[in-house]
This record gives sequence, structure tokens and C-alpha cells, in this order.
Amino acid sequence: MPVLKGKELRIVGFLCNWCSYGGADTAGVGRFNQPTDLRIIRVPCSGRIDPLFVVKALMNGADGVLVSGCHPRDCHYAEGNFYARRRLEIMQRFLPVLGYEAERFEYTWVSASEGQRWQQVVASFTDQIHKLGPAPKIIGPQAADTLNQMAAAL
Amino acid sequence: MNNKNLYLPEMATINEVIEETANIMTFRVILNNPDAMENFSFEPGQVGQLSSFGTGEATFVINSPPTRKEYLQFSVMRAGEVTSKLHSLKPGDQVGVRAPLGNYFPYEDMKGKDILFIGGGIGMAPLRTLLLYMLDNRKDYGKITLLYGARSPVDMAFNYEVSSWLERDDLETHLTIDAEFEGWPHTVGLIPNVLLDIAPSPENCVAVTCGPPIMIKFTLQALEKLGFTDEQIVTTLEKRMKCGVGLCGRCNIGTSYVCMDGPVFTYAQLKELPNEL
Amino acid sequence: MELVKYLKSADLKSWLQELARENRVFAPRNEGDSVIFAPFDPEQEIAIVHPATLPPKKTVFPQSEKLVDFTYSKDPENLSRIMIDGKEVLPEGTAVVFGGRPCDVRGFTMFDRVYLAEKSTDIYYQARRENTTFITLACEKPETTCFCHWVDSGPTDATGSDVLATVVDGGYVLEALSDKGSKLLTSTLLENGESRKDEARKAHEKAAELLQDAPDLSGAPKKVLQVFDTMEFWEEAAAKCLSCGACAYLCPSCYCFNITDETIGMKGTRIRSWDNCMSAQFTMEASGHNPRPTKAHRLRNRVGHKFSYYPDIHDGVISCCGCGRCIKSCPVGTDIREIVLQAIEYEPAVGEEQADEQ
Amino acid sequence: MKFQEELKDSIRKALPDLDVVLGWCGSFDPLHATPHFIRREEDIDKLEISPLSVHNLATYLPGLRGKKVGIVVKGCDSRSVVELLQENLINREDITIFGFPCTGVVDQAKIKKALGHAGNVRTCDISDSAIVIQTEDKAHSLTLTQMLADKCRTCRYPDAIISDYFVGDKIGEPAPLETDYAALEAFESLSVPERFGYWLKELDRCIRCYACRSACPLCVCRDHCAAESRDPHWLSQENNVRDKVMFQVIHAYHMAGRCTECGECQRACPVDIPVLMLKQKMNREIRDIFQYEAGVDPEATPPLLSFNMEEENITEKEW
Repeated sequence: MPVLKGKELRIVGFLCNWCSYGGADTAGVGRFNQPTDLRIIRVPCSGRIDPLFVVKALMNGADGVLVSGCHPRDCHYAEGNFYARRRLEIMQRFLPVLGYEAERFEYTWVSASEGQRWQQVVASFTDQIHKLGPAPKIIGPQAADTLNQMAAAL
Repeated sequence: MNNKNLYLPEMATINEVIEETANIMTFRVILNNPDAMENFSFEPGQVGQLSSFGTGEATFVINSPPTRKEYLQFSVMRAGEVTSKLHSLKPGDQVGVRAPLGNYFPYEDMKGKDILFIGGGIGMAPLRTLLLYMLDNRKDYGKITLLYGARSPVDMAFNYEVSSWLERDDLETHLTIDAEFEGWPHTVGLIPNVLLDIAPSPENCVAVTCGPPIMIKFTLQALEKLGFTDEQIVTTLEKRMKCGVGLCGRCNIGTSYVCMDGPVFTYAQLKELPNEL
Repeated sequence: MELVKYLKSADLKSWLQELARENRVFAPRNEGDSVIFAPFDPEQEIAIVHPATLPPKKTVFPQSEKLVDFTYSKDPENLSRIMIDGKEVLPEGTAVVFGGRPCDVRGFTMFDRVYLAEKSTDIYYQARRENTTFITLACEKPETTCFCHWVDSGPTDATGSDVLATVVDGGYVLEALSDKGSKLLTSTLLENGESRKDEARKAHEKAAELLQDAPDLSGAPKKVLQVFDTMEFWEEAAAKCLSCGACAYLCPSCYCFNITDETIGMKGTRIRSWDNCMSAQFTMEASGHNPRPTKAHRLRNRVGHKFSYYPDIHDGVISCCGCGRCIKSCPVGTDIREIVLQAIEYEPAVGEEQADEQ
Repeated sequence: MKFQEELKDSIRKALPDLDVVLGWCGSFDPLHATPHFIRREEDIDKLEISPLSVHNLATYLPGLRGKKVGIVVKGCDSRSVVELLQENLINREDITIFGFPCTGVVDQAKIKKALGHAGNVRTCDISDSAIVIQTEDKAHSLTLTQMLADKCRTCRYPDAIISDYFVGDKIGEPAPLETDYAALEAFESLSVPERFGYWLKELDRCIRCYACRSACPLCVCRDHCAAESRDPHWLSQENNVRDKVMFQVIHAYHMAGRCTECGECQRACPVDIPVLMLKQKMNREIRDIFQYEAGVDPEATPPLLSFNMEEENITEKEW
């Protein structure tokens, strides 16, 4: 898969230590070509992820956020990803009311052996974010653009 | 009106770090601007705001005496965010210093009098300044007695100096710990009880005390029992502070701002304040 | 050097636009259902018929402001060593605030005694205070929550203001009260106002007539301190208080603040932001000890500071300008007037008095 | 109110065994009520129940834990009590609940808008259908139903869900004046930048007093709120709209599956920011996914504290 053309966007990935981080590693070891917009933060379990991390990342300049954990029933801590699924689903549905497209955030499951699936997830999600374009920025140098855009929209 | 920026710290470099106890560290800092260091003057008992940029500021007494000017010394007990950050610093690291702030011990009025120091734990830090100052001007003062207590020998800060204090014949030093400890050659017992045992005479004497609130409470009672009047007892207070210059509004006890009108108060003054310690 | 001008209502926006060429101009406008002071925008209506929801406090004392910018850098000679450079960030430029009420602007005089004190002048505040000119609008009638006349002020008290504007038929009479104020009144849009001075005077008298009798608060400093240790008094007064910070942040004379560091990467800022004594964190010490552990203790400090401690230090001046926002906007209708009056009238129960004597 | 005297009698009967009873009484002007703490017999007479009894007194309950507390509740307030019981934040045996058939409370913001200005109210008379307000220069007659808070216009629980004393006749299931979430749905039909811009604009005037949090009956962290915490450092103290929006998201998320939409957050806001909508959005999603409603069953398990191996209403993304 070719690296996406144009400006790289900023995507934050929260990956569970036991499955998805291993899956990403497997993809790397297998030399599966992936776009490079994603920055990975390793967490113990998808259950560790406070859905507010997602919003915080978006508000601080991320264009997309991806969470990946163990497949349901495969959680290293037995139940972490079951709780995560409920919380993350709620947050995904909540995002639009804030003015973020729900598609800027996805959660999924990738096991340590699924290098191929990881490649597929990253490529597809990166593509999805590029289609949406950069998220509006509230702080930093582009904040003024947002305010202009906002003034125009209202 | 002066145009000094009240909030801009002088940048300083940590020159030496001394691990006093498991949770107390002493920092010796030197202001980066040599002129500022040269001209820095303060009085014993005054405090400073020590800051680690990115974390914040906290207030500590300058516990090196004004008579020793090669560095400024702060002893820091780990408790919150700022003190934890300070504890991670090493010699060479940068800190900010806003000092001196607040009032100081009335050392001029104490001239010619006997002095009784009663320090508990980290409360020894402010007393150290005055004690060293007095030792440097020894002839101005009468009999000096020190009662210094800590929970256990390992909780005793300034250990390295205490032995030299014990050796001096112009200073009567009593050390005490709360409970028996193997190899401890000094007194065992709570400070107020030991104080009653030593029973120093209140005549022409000023008691200077600092320590945790519970110790202060019972020490004041013991001093009263020994016949000390409220005017003869001096202590220092501590409050959460931000500005250190009487503006931010959190360290007041009624009309008194601990940062400006304190930290040093006589017991007589304390009794005048509303009860909000 | 008394300077009186007259401005036609229709010329108000043009005049503010003129002023906006050289100053940042703030005027009240509608935001949602509230009226707030915002940078003047000729496209938007100026909302001055009634007092604003928020006073113009932030024009001189911003909700947050930078004190020091700092940067980290690696020492080239010793890469493990982080150097820090701190630079002060001082406010620049001049501002004009139009449409504050007498109480709103008088609030700054409460700051002045503290922030411009000889021994500790706050140069951030000083810079803004000296570079901000207040065109204050005299009040025509009091609201139910107004009590400026209880605290030695009134609907046309221009203390702290530079120009007093009075609504008269067809426009405003503008009276300069300071050199700063006179300098603003040079526009060709302004007519000589001498002939309309009487009209303004009459409006002032009418406003004064509408006030109801004010109780005597001269005993407040002593009385409020007297109930300091009567915790039941404060517990009852604070029972319905939610311990939020609305009263303090809406208060033109509340001046407490916090200082915190915020860092992103190798850069950071030490900021000063509004803080309020109703917050538990305000006095919480790192040890876990809190000298004001409950909302009763905190409300005691808030009322005590305004009606006892501050007047004690500052020649009897009560640090409250009677704007009534803390009453009107309190989510549970806590009425500071009621608390002060109760403190003044408080008679300790007989048993308690005996206990005190013992 | 017809049952007010009956209510006073019930309180009079119960008061000897209670430290305090929470109700409402008159406030600084005739248009406002204020929470009333009844400690003594003579306090009972000041009790007034009316459409001005807007405050959700359940907010005080966790702070009074350990005391014997009586509380007068509207239907919506009782849901907060249920939720607090469900979360073990109060003890049922310490609480005595006084219910009454609530016909709705006013939205002060609507009245202010209708009057143009509400700073000089002289009298306020409320009948079953109208509010007549005399200001210094004019009498205004307002239709009560139009002045009702939005939550009352969609109310399904006018009678307290749980109570120890109930005065008056229960209303039962009323016909709502509006459908749920109509305003939310209208908002959701706006474009993405419009929605984003809306919050930046509305929250820009936030003064960070946190009245929204302090008035919330279920914001029980009180003195340990994420808003002021330095570790974790969720929010900076800077006056920027990012942190103001973020706080509202934190509040909404921490209320997920707990919020009963009593609307105190929005009512308390001194600068009238429509913060309730965020909680409504969260609630509607939770209702759609889990068919769950907070504060109706003290024994229920909240959706975020449980899971199903297979989630019926969650469709995961296919890659």
C-alpha cells in the first residue's frame, strides 16, 4: 500500500500492551507497508483508556484517534475490553454533538498475530482521516483559522 | 512606586543537595546573576518562594544564616507536587527564587537574653537560621539552649551539624526522639515532656519554637506551665501561599497575612488573631 | 478644568469606533442570555440598558494572564543539563471600557489599595489600570439586588471612573473626572455639554430618590469578627451554599488569584488566574491540612474579608460595592446582605456567653 | 399550592426525629425561591412550594451524610435521590422523603426573556395557568406552560418515584408538552463546523466558576474534582475555550448513565451557557444502546458498570 500523498496528519493510537501493540510489532517485523501518520501510545489494556483521552487528543490537535485492544473474550485481564467497548462506543456516538465527525475516532480489536489486519486497520483509518481532512484546531497557530471558519459558519 | 516585578523569580542553580532524611532534602542554591547574589540580603526567619518552572512554586524558609553568604539554603520536606519535583533535582539544575519575603525573628530585641530553641522535625529549619546567626554573634546573647526532637534518629535533619552543636560549650543541646531506638545515646520522649524535664528558667528568656501543629500545641502548654509569658514565646506559621506578597488572598488569618505580617509571630500576637490555623 | 460634553445616542458607535483606533475598546453586549463586556464590534448592539451580567473586571484583571514565559534548553556543554530561561510578559496597549456601572468601576478601587500598595506594587495590574480609561454609565434606577448605597456609594458615584456618562434626552452627558477622561473627550462628534449639565444633575437626583433606606453597616467590621468563632452562625449561613465560585468571579471587588505553571514541550508559562475563597483547594495545604475545611469556614472568610478584615486594614472601606451580582446570580440565592445584617444583629445565646466568660 | 399545608403537617410530624428538612422558601425578590433548611418548628411556616421551587435539593444530601435528613422532592429531584441511593452515596434509613404532585417549575431564563429584564419584580402571582408579574412600570401576564423549564415540558415523572410521605393526589403519567430531545435533534442537524463553532462561541464566556458542577447532585467528587487537579493534569487554568469545552465533556462523560437531566448545571450557570445539551446527548445514546434510564430503580446496575459478551446494539466497524 503506498504511503498517502500530501501532508501527513496527526493520528494518535492507543494500543493495548498484550494484543494490538504486538500486532503492530508483527506488522513491522513482517515489513507490511503502512502510512506513517499514526503515533502509538501503549497502554496496559483497552480498559485503561478513559474515553476522555480521545477528546483530549482531538482538542490538543490530533486529527484522528484510534484505539485497539484484544478481541472480545481474549482480554489479558478477562473483561477489560468488554467495558472498554461500551465506553468507547458511547464516546464515538457523543463526538458529533461537539462538532467532531464520529469517524475521527474508531476502536477495534487486533491480536498480536494479526500483522496483516493491523496493516489493514492503519491504512484504512488513515485513509478515512485524510478524507475528513484536518480536524479544527482550538489552540496553536491554526486556531485563528478555526475562529474564522466558525464565524463564517454561524 | 517601585517597579520591581513581584512575580519574576531570580534564576538560580542548585549547588549542593543534601539528603537529610527519607523525606527531607536540603538545597543550597546560588543565584545565576552574580550581582544579585552579592547584594542579596535577608534577615533570619524570612522565607522565599522556590520554584521549579513547569511545576510551580512553594514557600520555604531560608535556613542558612544571613551571616553566611556563599549560598542560600532551603530544606524541603516532600509533601505535594512542587516538593516532589524539587526532590528530583540534582546539582546543576535550575530553580527560581523569589526572596526574601515576610518578616523575621526579632533577633535585635533578643539581645542580652537567654534563648531557648525548641524544634520538632522539619520545624528545625527556621530555627537553624536564627541559631547559626546567634552562634555567629555569640557574645550578644545569654545562655542558648536547644531542644531538638524528631520521630526517630533517621528523621533528624541536620544530623551532620548536630554533633558539632553537641560539642560546643556555649550551647546546651538536648536531642530527643519519640520512641526507644537501639544505639540512641540521647533522651527519649516527646518534646513537651522533655521540655518539662529540662525545665529551663523563663527569666530573661525567649523561647523560639517551630514544628508540627500538634507538637506546637503541647509545647505552648508546657512553656506556659514553666512560667513563660505569651510575649516570651516566638513561633513561625505556615500556610498555603501563591504570591507571597499579600495579594492572592489565601494565607490570611483575619487581617493578618502570614506571607507579609508573618511567618514569625509571638504567641501573644497569635492569641490576638482569629482562630483559623 | 471641568469638561462636560454631550453625545447624541446616534453617534455613540461612531465615537467608540474613533476611540477604537488607538485603544482596545470594551463595551457590553449580549452573548446568549447574558450581557458581557467584549471587544467593541460596531456590527453588534451595545447592551447598556441594564447592568451587565459580568462586571468589566477582566479588562484590568484578566481571567488568566501570563506572568512569566519560560523555555527549557539543553546546555550545549552538558547535554544532560536543562537550562531554563524565564521572561516576564507585561501587558501592553491602552484600553477604554464603556458602559460599566459606578459599582463595577468602583470595584477597582478595592484592588488599588492592595495591588498598588507602596510595598508590593503589582506591575501587571498597574500597567492595565493606568492604561485603561473608564467611561461609566450613571444608573437611573436600582434593581432589587442593588445595595450600593449600603456601602457608602450610590447610583452616580464615579469613584475610580474617568468619565461619567448620564443618559439624558437624545443622548449622553459626559463629564470628565480625570486627565485620562478629559483626553478622551476631544472628538468632533461631541458637543459642548454645559447647557445639559442640569439635565444630568436632575437624572442623578432622581436616581438617588429611588433608593430605599440603607441600614447602618458601620458596626459590621467588629460584629462580623465577633461571630468568627460561632460556627453555628456560619454553618446556617452557608447551609445552602454550593461552594462554587460564581459570587467571587462575578464580584467587581474580589481579587484573589492562583498562580500555576502550564507546560507544552520545551515551553511553558507561569500564569495568574482568578481563584476564589469558596473553593476547597484555595487553602488546602500539601500536608492535607486545610485551615478552611468546610464551606462554612470559607463563606466566613468571604464575608469576613469584605466586611471586616479589609475595612480594618483600609480605613473602614467595605470591600463590596453593592452591585448585587452575587445575590442575583447565585444558583441558590445566597444573600450576602442578609448574612451581614444577621451578623450585626447576632446575640449569642446565654449559655454560650457564659462559656465564653469561663 | 393546595397540598402545602398538608405537607407542612407531615414535616411537623417528622421533624422531631430529623436534624433538618430541606424545602424551599421565598428569596430576595418575589420571582425567586431559595433552598430552605428547616431545623426548628418555626421554620416550617416559611416553607413554600410553587413553580419557583426550581432547586434540586438532592444536591445537598451527600454533604449531609450521617445526619437524619428530610427532603421535599419534585418528581425529577426524586430521581437524583434514587441515583444517589443506587450509588450508595446516601443511606436510605437516614433520609425521609416528602413527595408531592409536581406540575412543573419555571425556567427563570425564559421569564427574564419574556420580561426583557427581571431586575425589578415587585409581585409575582402564580395560578394554575398563568404567572402575573408586576415590575416597577408594568404588569406582565405570562402563560405558565410556556415558562416551564424544558424538563417539565417533557416530564414523565411528576410524582416522586420514592417517598415516605406523599401529599396530594398523584398525577400519574402525564402527556408531555413536547417530545424528548427535540432541541437536541435540531442541533444535531446543523453542519459539523456549525456545531463545533457553537460550543466555542457559547463556552467562550464561561468564567470557570464551576457552578454547573457544584449544583449537580451527582457531581460527588466535590473537593477532588478533575477540574482543579494537577495530577492528573486534565485542564490548565488558562482562560481558553479548549479547557472550558473539555471540562464540559468531562462533566458529561462522568455523568454517563448517571445523569437524570435535572438541569441544575444549566440553571446554575451565571452566564446562561446551555450545558445540559451535552448531557442529554449522552443520555439519549445510552438510552438507544442500553435501553437504560438513570434514577428510576435503586437496584439497577448502571450500563457502564456491566457488559454483555455480545452487545445487541453495538455494531463494530468492519475493516
